[in-house]
Amino acid sequence: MREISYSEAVRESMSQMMREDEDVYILGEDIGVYGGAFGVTSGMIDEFGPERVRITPISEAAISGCAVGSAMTGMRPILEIQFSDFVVIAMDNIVNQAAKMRYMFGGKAKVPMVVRLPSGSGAGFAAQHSQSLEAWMTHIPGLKVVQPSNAYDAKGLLAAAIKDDNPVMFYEHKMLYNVKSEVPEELYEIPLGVADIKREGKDVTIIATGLMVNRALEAAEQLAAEGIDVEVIDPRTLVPLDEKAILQSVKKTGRVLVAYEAVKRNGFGTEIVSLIAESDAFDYLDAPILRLGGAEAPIPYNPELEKAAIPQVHDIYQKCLELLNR
Amino acid sequence: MREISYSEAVRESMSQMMREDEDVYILGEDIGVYGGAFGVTSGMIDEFGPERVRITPISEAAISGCAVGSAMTGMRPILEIQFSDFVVIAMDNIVNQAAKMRYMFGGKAKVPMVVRLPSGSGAGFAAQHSQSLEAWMTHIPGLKVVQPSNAYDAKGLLAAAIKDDNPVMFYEHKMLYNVKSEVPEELYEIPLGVADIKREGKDVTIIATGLMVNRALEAAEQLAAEGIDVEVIDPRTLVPLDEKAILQSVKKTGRVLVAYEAVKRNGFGTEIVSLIAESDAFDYLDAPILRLGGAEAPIPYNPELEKAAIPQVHDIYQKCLELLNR
Amino acid sequence: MSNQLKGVSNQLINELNLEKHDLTKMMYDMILIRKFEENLKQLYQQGKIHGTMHLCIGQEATAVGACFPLTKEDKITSTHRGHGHSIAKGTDVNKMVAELLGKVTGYCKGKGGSMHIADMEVGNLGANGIVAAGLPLGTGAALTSQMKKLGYVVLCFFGDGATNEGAFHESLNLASVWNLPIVFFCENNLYGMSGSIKEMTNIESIAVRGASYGIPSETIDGNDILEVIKATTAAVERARHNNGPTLIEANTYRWEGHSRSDARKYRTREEEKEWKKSNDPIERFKTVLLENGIITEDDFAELNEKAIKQIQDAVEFAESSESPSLDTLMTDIYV
Amino acid sequence: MSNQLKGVSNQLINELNLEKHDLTKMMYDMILIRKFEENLKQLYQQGKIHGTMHLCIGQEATAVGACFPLTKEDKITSTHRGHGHSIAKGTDVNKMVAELLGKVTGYCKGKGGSMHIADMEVGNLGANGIVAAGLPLGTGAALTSQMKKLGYVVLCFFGDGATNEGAFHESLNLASVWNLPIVFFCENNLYGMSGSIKEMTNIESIAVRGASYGIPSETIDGNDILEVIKATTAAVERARHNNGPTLIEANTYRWEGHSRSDARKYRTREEEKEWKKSNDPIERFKTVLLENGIITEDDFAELNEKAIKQIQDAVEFAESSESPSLDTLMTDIYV
Ligand SMILES: Cc1ncc(C[n+]2csc(CCOP(=O)(O)OP(=O)(O)O)c2C)c(N)n1
Ligand SMILES: Cc1ncc(C[n+]2csc(CCOP(=O)(O)OP(=O)(O)O)c2C)c(N)n1
Ligand SMILES: [Mg+2]
Ligand SMILES: [Mg+2]
Repeated sequence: MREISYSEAVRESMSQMMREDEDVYILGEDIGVYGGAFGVTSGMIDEFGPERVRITPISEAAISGCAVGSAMTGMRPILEIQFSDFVVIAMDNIVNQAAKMRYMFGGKAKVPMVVRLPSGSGAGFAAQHSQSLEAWMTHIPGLKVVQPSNAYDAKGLLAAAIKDDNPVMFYEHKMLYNVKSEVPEELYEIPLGVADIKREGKDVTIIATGLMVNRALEAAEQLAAEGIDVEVIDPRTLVPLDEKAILQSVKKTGRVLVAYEAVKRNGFGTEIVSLIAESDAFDYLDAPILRLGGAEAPIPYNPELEKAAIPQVHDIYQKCLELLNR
Repeated sequence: MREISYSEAVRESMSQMMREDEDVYILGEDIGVYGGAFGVTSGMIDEFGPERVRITPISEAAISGCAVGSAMTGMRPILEIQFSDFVVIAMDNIVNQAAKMRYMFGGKAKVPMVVRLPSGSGAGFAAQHSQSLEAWMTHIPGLKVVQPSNAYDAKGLLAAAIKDDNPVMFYEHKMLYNVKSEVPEELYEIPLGVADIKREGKDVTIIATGLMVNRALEAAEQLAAEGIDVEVIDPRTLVPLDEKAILQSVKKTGRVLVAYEAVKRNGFGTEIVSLIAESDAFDYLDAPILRLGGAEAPIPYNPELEKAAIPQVHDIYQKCLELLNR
Repeated sequence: MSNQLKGVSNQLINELNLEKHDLTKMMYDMILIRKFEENLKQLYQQGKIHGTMHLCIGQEATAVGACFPLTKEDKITSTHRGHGHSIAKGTDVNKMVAELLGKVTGYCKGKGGSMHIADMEVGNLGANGIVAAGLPLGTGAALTSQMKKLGYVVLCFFGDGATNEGAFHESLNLASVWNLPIVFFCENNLYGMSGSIKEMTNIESIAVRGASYGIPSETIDGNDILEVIKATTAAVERARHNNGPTLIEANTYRWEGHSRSDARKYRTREEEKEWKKSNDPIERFKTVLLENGIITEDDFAELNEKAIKQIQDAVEFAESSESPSLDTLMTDIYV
Repeated sequence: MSNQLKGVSNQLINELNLEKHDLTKMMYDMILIRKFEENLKQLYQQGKIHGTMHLCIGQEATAVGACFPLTKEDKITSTHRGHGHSIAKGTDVNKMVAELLGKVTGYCKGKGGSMHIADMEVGNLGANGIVAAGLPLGTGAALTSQMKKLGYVVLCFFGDGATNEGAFHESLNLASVWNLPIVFFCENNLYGMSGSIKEMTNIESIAVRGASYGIPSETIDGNDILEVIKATTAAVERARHNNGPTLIEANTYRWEGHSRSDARKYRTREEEKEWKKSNDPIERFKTVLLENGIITEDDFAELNEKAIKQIQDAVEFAESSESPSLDTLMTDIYV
């Protein structure tokens, strides 16, 4: 099958959906001829025109609210927040409006919108352009939260997100944009709420999200060389979360590492740990539930420091050994 | 000792600190003759004047940034966000500026400010005025997060927060404002990062935050009647967190319930659970680590529904029995 | 009422060429809003309404006047002080009272309360608990109208205090740049919660802010419903004909405190008395209608009776309705 | 350069009554900024600088001119495009280059990079990666000056794009209401990242927005350093004498792309050429200085050499500096 990059997969998904459904449009800063900060929307304005690929002023509060207002009246906006860090300025519309509107109105509204959020560190953009704040969103009932770790998932999950009638926070990782993998040409959907077992194994379960899925897979290869059989689970969507897949794997291996890039303290991994710790899988545990998360520090600029701030393949490898008392 | 309410304790702490240190001032909406939405600043403008009790326009982005800017240049602002839900509009200044400035500038700035955040449900204010979003703040390195559960703690912790040279998010609970307890008249500090064992016990540990501390204590009384000896730990500050106190208690009892009002999914309790699950206390556990948190729903208006949305004394009582297989 | 104030209205009633039927309906709606609010106040005092609520007594002319030029397809976004807007846009008072009493027959099944009443069917996109939040939402609703060529216009209500929020600024700019069919309608009642707009800005009128966005704007007497109708009709026409947004600042006054716990220390009782005595929008409209022979004192009394009855019925409907069952806690979160 | 442009400058140089020493220093600073940026471009191409950076070539007159009336005690807040502001405010180029190379000798010990250079000692409160974030921070810094009677003034730099953020609106209003000693200095270089300000607003000039806050404002030629000095001096004086904030819109142009990855499809090469050819702020200032006999061509060449040398030294200093040790990852988070 042909290979395309994560960023091409996102673009293709949007474009195919826009061809299918004329209510879908995209809005954001510099998404026209500039193609967006990461080139994800490159060329889309040529096909769809400035009406459906709407370049906005630098006004995150208005454009996010505009997305919500248009969604509740019949459109299906895709909002690109240039760097996910800037979502701080759009939080009222996401948290107090989009997420709660249906509930507050007793079920009489729906807000079908997707917010695309390029996130994560690794590009030298420093503290205000490198955060991974998806955990915030998972804490807000009414939002769905998606975090694809490869091009194939990105395309299928985005299609499902656009078709979903709820506000969906779609976390894209900057360092994955150029990573290629096999992606079918036709449009397909990956349902929200279904985890993917990226690698089967019986000794240790790693539940990893976003960029960490790829690192976990690398670590698993290295561990395989040592005769350790690692299972890697990628939840793909944090809300809804495929609890069953996670708990099943834990029961099978009895040893769990949860790996995420976001700041360790109160990152989404803590929810996964808590789920396991309160479940009947608890009795199957042969070791503490270990976590790897980002340092409790802002993301630094210097490349070596930046690398040290988030889990690397070797850290995952080490933690797995620790789980096996080796 | 005299008894005063939580809200009086907060006011007294601010006033005493303002008498001591002329760099301390307070800013916020309607905090003048109106006394703030919850009356916490009542009368303060009479003593300190409009220069130090600064009524602001309804401009959460500007006033939060103004607080940060004045803090980095030598003042010690206390910012009252009228309802903690409105902090969404101030997030850039808190998360991208206040929290990160010292780090981004390589240690060359400090931001001594306190953000006071009336939070929580129970007053019939519905979805946009009842949230408990302290978990967001704990996820941001550079912020400290405090959550007092009674008047005595509120006064001492606030004094420490005002003296602290870092940005401190100070979560006050609306339903505690009128609750009275013994509070010394003189100014005192409770250091940030020291948990309080609100009740000693040997059978079960409840780690509870904010309003839930009081409910846990009530449940503990009921359980005592059944011969179950509950220890109730109030972390008081979520960041820094007194991990030692928590783990010690867990090792002692082997059974843990974590209770918080915020939405269960990814609330701060998940961090506490994860800490325990990855620590050496894991081996002392005789049961899964149970959690009680708010429903994964926006806070509803109807009083019965609202009550059902967050843990009640009886829920805590039940969960403790469950921990003991009873 | 001063002769000057009367003069304007008498002139306008001819100029606007309104039907007796419309004028009477508007008179009725204003009375209905007043009675609705007075009743809520009672229910609150009786402990039947909990939480908070924001009454709009004294501001009936802006609500009814601004909604008059709107068709059912046109939409409004409202505020925390939204009961009047809702009623004026055709939202059913039975379901409103039921919502305020937290009943399952309420607009939000008891989940929303005063600050979240919405009625999509009549184009009421909802009250809002967040100051200025209706402006970006309204902008988006106007975008839908433009993109789908639906022809409807959106009117956003907001207060003077809201104009100091960033959302106000960003929304007006965006709506202007995209030439959206929207009317920004500011009810300047002189105060936010307690902050006097004179102290919270350094400008003579909020209308001057339109120029920052290339949006035409004007300041009007918001207690003269005819002036409100005139300005809003023109603005709605502009929007309807793709001539973009308008900003209207309507001066008015809220008679009650900000919410139920307000001791009103930030303003004088004299000021309140003055507004009530000489600038009651209902009295002013009534006088004009009487002087122009549109209604009689008897008609007016009848409208009053009818409104009282309608509210009584609404209260009865609400009180006899069921509370939501506890399992609705977890419904309506996701589609 | 057109005769018209020259005319203004020649008139101003007499009116402003500046010392030769100051004029030469400003000429030097402008050259230094240009050389600094040109060198960064090279270092970036050589892969020695990673991440992103935003060059201000073509905007040297606004940075240097606006900082001229400021004392060391006065403060600035800057932006993502902040190198020029920093240099003009007296920030050391050695430590700046070191920071850009991520070295421990950099202003931020290598933790901040281009977007976070700050130097409290010379009143540089920092660049900022968030558009418009400097405005509320500057407002707070001005409040400190007022409350503690420190007498300093704050000058906030920001771009045209930033004026569509809510933070712009809220800050100008707050600063006006509190009569703070602050100058809001907008570098209108016609574009945000790619968005043309003509398309992102519906107004002739950003200066019209001052009226929304009761703040005096003017639009100036930002590539004529003398005009910048004149306007800023007046604004700083107003602020210094408790007459409140001013909004200055200075028209200018960035020669380079927004950041290093910009193909500049949103504007024409002709437009760029035109600005470079006939509106280079350095050339314009040089011409005025030559015509008025302040410096000679030789002097200018010497300033150029000196600037090149200073930057070379800075690069050497930076390249020979250490990287931060890994344990600094966890320092400087809390006091
Ligand atoms: C973002 C936000 N800030 C503050 C509040 C609290 N609050 C509710 S209404 C109000 C005053 C609003 O004033 P105005 O816009 O003039 O409307 P009015 O109440 O006068 O109708 C305030 C401060 C809020 N609900 N939302
Ligand atoms: C809140 C926020 N939104 C968007 C961005 C991305 N961004 C960085 S610079 C920029 C353009 C800023 O334009 P302007 O204010 O005119 O400054 P200029 O780059 O022209 O100097 C944008 C959109 C950001 N950094 N912060
Ligand atoms: Mg008002
Ligand atoms: Mg610009």
